[in-house]
Amino acid sequence: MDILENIYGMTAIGKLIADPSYIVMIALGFVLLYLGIKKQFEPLLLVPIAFGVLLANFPGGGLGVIAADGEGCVEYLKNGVMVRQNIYEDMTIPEIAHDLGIMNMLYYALIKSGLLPPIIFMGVGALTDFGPMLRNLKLAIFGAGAQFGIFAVLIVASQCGFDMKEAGSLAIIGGADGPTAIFTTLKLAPHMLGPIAIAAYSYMALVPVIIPLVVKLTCSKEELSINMKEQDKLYPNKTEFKNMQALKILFPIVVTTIVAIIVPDAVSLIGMLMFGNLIKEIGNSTSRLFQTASNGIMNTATIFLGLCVGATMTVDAFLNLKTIGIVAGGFCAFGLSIFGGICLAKVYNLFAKKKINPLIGATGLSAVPMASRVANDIALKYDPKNHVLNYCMSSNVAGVIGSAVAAGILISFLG
Amino acid sequence: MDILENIYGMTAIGKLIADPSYIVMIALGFVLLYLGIKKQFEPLLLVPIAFGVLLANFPGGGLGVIAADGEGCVEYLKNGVMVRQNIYEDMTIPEIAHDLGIMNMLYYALIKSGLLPPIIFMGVGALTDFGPMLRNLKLAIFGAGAQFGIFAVLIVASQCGFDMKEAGSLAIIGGADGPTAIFTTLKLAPHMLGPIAIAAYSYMALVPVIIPLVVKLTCSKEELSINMKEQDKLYPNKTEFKNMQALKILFPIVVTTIVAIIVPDAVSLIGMLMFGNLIKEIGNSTSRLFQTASNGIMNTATIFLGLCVGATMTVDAFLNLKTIGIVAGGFCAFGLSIFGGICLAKVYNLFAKKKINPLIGATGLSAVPMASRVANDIALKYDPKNHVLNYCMSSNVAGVIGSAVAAGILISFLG
Amino acid sequence: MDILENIYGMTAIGKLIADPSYIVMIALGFVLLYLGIKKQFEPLLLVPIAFGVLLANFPGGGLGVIAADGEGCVEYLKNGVMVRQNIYEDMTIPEIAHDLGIMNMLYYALIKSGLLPPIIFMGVGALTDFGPMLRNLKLAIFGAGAQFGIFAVLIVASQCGFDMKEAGSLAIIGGADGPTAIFTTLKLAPHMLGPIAIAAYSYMALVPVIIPLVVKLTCSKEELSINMKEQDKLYPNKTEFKNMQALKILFPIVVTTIVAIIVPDAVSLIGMLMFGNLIKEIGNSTSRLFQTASNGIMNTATIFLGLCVGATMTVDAFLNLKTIGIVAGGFCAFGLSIFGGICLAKVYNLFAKKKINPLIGATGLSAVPMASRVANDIALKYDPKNHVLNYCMSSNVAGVIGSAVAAGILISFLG
Amino acid sequence: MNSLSILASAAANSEGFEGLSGALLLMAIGMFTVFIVLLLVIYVGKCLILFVNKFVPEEVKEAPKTASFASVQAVDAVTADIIAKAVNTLTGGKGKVESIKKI
Amino acid sequence: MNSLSILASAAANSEGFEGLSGALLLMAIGMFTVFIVLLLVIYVGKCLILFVNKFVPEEVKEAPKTASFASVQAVDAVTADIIAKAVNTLTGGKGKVESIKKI
Amino acid sequence: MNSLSILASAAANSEGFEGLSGALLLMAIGMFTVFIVLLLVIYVGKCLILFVNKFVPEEVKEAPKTASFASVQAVDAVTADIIAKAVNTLTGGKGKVESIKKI
Ligand code: NA
Ligand code: NA
Ligand code: NA
Repeated sequence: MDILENIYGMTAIGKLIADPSYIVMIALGFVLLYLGIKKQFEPLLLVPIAFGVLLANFPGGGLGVIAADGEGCVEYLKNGVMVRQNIYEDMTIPEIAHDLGIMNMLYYALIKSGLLPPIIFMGVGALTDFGPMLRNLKLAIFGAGAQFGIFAVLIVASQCGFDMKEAGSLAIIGGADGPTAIFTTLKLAPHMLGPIAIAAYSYMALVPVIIPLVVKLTCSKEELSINMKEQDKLYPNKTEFKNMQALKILFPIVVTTIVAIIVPDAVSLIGMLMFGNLIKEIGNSTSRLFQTASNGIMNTATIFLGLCVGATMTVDAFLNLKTIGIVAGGFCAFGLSIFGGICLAKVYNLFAKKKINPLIGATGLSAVPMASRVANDIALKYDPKNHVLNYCMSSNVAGVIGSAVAAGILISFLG
Repeated sequence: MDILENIYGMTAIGKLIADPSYIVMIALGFVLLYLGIKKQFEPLLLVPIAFGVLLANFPGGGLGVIAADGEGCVEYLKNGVMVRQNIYEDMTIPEIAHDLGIMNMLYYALIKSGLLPPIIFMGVGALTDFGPMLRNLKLAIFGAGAQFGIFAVLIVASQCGFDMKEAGSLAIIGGADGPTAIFTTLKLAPHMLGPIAIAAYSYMALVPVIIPLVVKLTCSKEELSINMKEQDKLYPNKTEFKNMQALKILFPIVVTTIVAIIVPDAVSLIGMLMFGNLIKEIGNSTSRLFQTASNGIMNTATIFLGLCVGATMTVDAFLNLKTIGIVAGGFCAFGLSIFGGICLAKVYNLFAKKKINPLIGATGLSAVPMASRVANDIALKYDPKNHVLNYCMSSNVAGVIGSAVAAGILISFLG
Repeated sequence: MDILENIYGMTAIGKLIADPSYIVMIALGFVLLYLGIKKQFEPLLLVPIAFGVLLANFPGGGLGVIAADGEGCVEYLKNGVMVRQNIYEDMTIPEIAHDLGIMNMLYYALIKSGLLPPIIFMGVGALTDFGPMLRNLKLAIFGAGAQFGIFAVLIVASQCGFDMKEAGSLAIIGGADGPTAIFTTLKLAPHMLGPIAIAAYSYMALVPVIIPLVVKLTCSKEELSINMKEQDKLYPNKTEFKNMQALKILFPIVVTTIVAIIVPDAVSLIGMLMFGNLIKEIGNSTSRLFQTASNGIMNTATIFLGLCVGATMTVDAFLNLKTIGIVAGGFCAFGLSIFGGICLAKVYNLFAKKKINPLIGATGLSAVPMASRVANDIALKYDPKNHVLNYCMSSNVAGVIGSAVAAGILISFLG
Repeated sequence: MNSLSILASAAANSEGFEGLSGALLLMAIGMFTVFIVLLLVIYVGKCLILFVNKFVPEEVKEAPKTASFASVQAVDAVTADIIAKAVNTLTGGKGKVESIKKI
Repeated sequence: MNSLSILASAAANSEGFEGLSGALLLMAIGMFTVFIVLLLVIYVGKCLILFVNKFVPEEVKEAPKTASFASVQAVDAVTADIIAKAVNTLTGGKGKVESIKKI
Repeated sequence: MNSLSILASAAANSEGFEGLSGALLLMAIGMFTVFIVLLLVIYVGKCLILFVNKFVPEEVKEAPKTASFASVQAVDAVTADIIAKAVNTLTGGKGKVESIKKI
């Protein structure tokens, strides 16, 4: 037996030559790393995702996620025999690790089980301040209008070769919320997880481009110059807050209750979001939990979520026509959501005396807090005294609730 | 098909009307949140437990823990067919997540497996200082006397409709130690986990009320005025400590060995407690581990333990007569443990020249360090110069060992 | 029934008398604690391992790891009947916890699955600086020469009663890298995990003794006096670094790609190492992930890895002749690796004008950064102006890559 | 993800929402529900404000809440300020704090 | 939780401790064992003190142990003190440190 | 750990590397591969240096990287220095900072 022959057999070179689509995927991994590192596209998630893509696509590395088929089964060689097992019912966690490697173990235990998105939402909640929303409660309604893109794209996608579950997963990109999109896709169409997660995070990173684009196409200079503080002076808000702290403690509990009663399927997401927020707002007596939820737990979940989502991007899962549909459909969902929020603001202005800057409608999208910052920058361009940030934060945070509710509806009716 | 009909079917409103006991449980969740947040009842655990109760009892949310029956089986609808599976032998972790939701997955993987209580004990150990106990070693014996309530209530409960395993789980509330109570209940009577955990933590929060009550009923003014420092001057302690650090490193190793040999079933708890303490006392060279054990790991374990314990409190598990028995029996166990410690101190004083303040007996209960602080406050009331804190800490910390040993005995003979 | 009889039956005393080999193992636990705490032998891992040995060997404690036999099966009493189950295929995680205790659960879920070593490597990567290696890239080649001990001992061990898989696991001790040794042993010969891990970490702790020993036996005073900075002045290095940060970001990506293509089986280790390094070098935008990877995650993994590895050291697994072979063979592998690096340096010096201090070859072993510090101390003895630390760090860090590659080869051809 | 409720109605669902009409129906249900939920949040939120103002009008005494993110950063700012001034004083204005990072 | 030992004696146990007599027996066993264990802890602890005083009488040199909780808090106190004084000095007594929190 | 590739060639392997000749062959393969990999790392690394120097010669602007371990420790040193000096000034040289530890 020849040394070089043995070495060549061990390397991945033969497999890369035999199937160059691996190289395409590796190149995609490099591109995503470039976007995450150099272009600063949501690096906290895109860097782990990109590295996961890379790790998954070196042939022979055994770090790619093997997707279960429609019946929940996977096929693989075991002791030289091809076996077919139901990965949920027949394979224990140590068996998955032993036969399919640690990435599949992590994926099926942490991701496919639906565990990590709610846990990340707990951290998101712990980092969210509902204060601006409570101060401008009325503006929260734009968090509903800006879910329009989800359902609009659902209709289109369901007519373009995606089945209803796939269409729902694709459409949720319009929610502009990473964990929500991942959670929904895991329930409806897990085979599209990779492209959907990457599209969602990429478009969230592109909010500074997409929002100005949609705003330019739909809003007049007069509308964008509506100064919210002046409106407040003209039509003063009579609400006073005698105990903001108590309010902030009660609010997450109340929102959880409302959402849980109306859309039970959204309670994993909203419940954990609000739990994270609650342990933050309680203050000293639960600050140990708050610290860990918003740091250690959230970062750990982010690393493993990212790596595993990236590892689902194997050749079969990515290099097909549906990926193009996801990229295009996701963009439309995103844009239409912004459009929906803006339209609602315009309709509101038709009837109300106290006008609202349509930028506040646009930020109903979520993508907290970048959307608000971008909206504020636009407003300042048209009127250097027009600080809309705090108003935008209200619809912006409401958008997180809105998209989680939309996700719950999709899961409830299509899951 | 009608839109509103569809929406009504999705919401939980119909189910809440059909079975209003859900509303009782949701209200209980609010009460527990009130106790944890406003009344500061052990908020680190009661807030997650309360939120878990809330999440578990929104019908349709799928976040309630489904208890396995006596044979370890659960029944549920799968693809429209009612299936019955042994949750330990037939269901993998991803299958539990897929069929029964993430809360059941967390519960069966982390809690029912008995993993988290020892891990929390590791953190408790890392936050415990055995210094005061080493300086007053003799006082550690009151950590034995104050386990009396456990075995007294065991006898009563076993005569009042609880079987021996249930009686043992109920009785361990008298150990005044959360992780120990949860660990024991998981081994003996997991269907009573929720009420027992809540009772244990509530009574621990009520230590500032319960200890003064029992003390007032059983101790005279003269006894409570016994000044430990003066006794020390009268009958000086000849022990000197030439190398406290070496002592503190050796002590956890030695205690582990003693407990492991006498009560092997207590070694999961005591071993992890002492491991946590050891990596603290070693100092610099293991401080990385100490930091993580006492912060990240412990807080993470606390969050998930709390949420899951709360989620076991479903309608069936809580709204039955046994819950009343647990509330009453737990209180008796608590009070009788304090009583046991005080009696032992009184008996000791009959024979010894160097008298002991019976408050030091009362703190044998554990509930570290609140019991000691409460005892110190009482002592100061009777004699403003009587600082008993450091003496109390000895029996107090010994009480943790004592109740873990009692738990091991119950598990060994009833498990 | 007699009280004392019952108590005696509960204690471990009877079992300790019946089989005194338990006492030998407990004593070994004490010795390892002594080495870790007092002698500072890699305390971060040796203290948890030692405590794991202790916990595992108290009879009746149920904290010892039960090794699966060649067919992956374990035998144990269940409800009074002896059952034999395949621990990977038939036993779920909650079932392992329920029937075999939490230590087996942790072992099979986290360790035997191969999860924790790559995760620790992620932390190692996050704490590694490739700067010195990039500044002296050429010296990285000694990280290859110093893998000689691995393959030399593989040959000897395979002729001395170890089968090829066992020989490979034993030999990897010569890689002087804890996670790599554990990962390889888990894949090839998990029944030898305990002794191999302890030998590996002990010899790494003994680097300040072993390196001087081998150097004294093989190097002349002239060789050890070779001053690298003077050589640099004589034959200046023309490389300039215009953007070290970009280089440090690109380097881990490139190394992952190279290793993954040549030795796919090393990609779990090297990939995670380089991912950890990447999130460190990217800087601000991923510093949250870096912090958690290098602290919380790594420390948590270390605690559980240590405890579980220690818990594999049961009487059967340790008290046999192979353990002696491991201790002896591991030492040889270690020494021969150092020897290999030194020889390569000597051969290099035969042909090159710019001489290299053979200490730089010795540090190719890995054992970062202690080997480099020891080498620097030796160099300073022979020439007080000879600071070789930065040069040694290059081969030292390269040694980590080298031994992971060697591990990948062993797993690929023997696994 | 409530398997019980979902699965019970699975037969109905899988048919009910196919095709264009199904997607349109789902849009109607979805947008309507999202609006209902956020309107409820707004109006119950307003009731909550009234409730708090009426029944718990004063701030809780244990005021200095660490966990509150804002105050944490405020403390940080104060600390940074102190250190900056200390450096300035001690180095006679020569030293300058470029950045202070908490690990 | 040692299933092997527990299960081996399961038959005996489940019968042995039923009823009032069983509960009383368990109380006797339990209180006796708890006392035995803590007495052993006390007396072995005393031996340990003697042992340490005799054989390792001096403090280990690498004394400043971070991990020790007490010392950590002591450092905190020192730091707090320093910052408080610095603020006082630098603000001419006008500024005051309300609270310093470590995140 | 790629079960597919490993297992596919399992039959060949388990025989191919038995005995002394197998071990020697494995040594040859192993040492050769390790050298190949590290030589590739060295030469591709050199190309990388050239590439970076040519195409991204300047440092990225967002320079003050927290995460970079070195800079973090540098900040620590600075902070320690400040605190030490502050203590010295404020205590009139009587106080001394023994050690500052970050928890
Ligand atoms: Na949204
Ligand atoms: Na107790
Ligand atoms: Na090495």
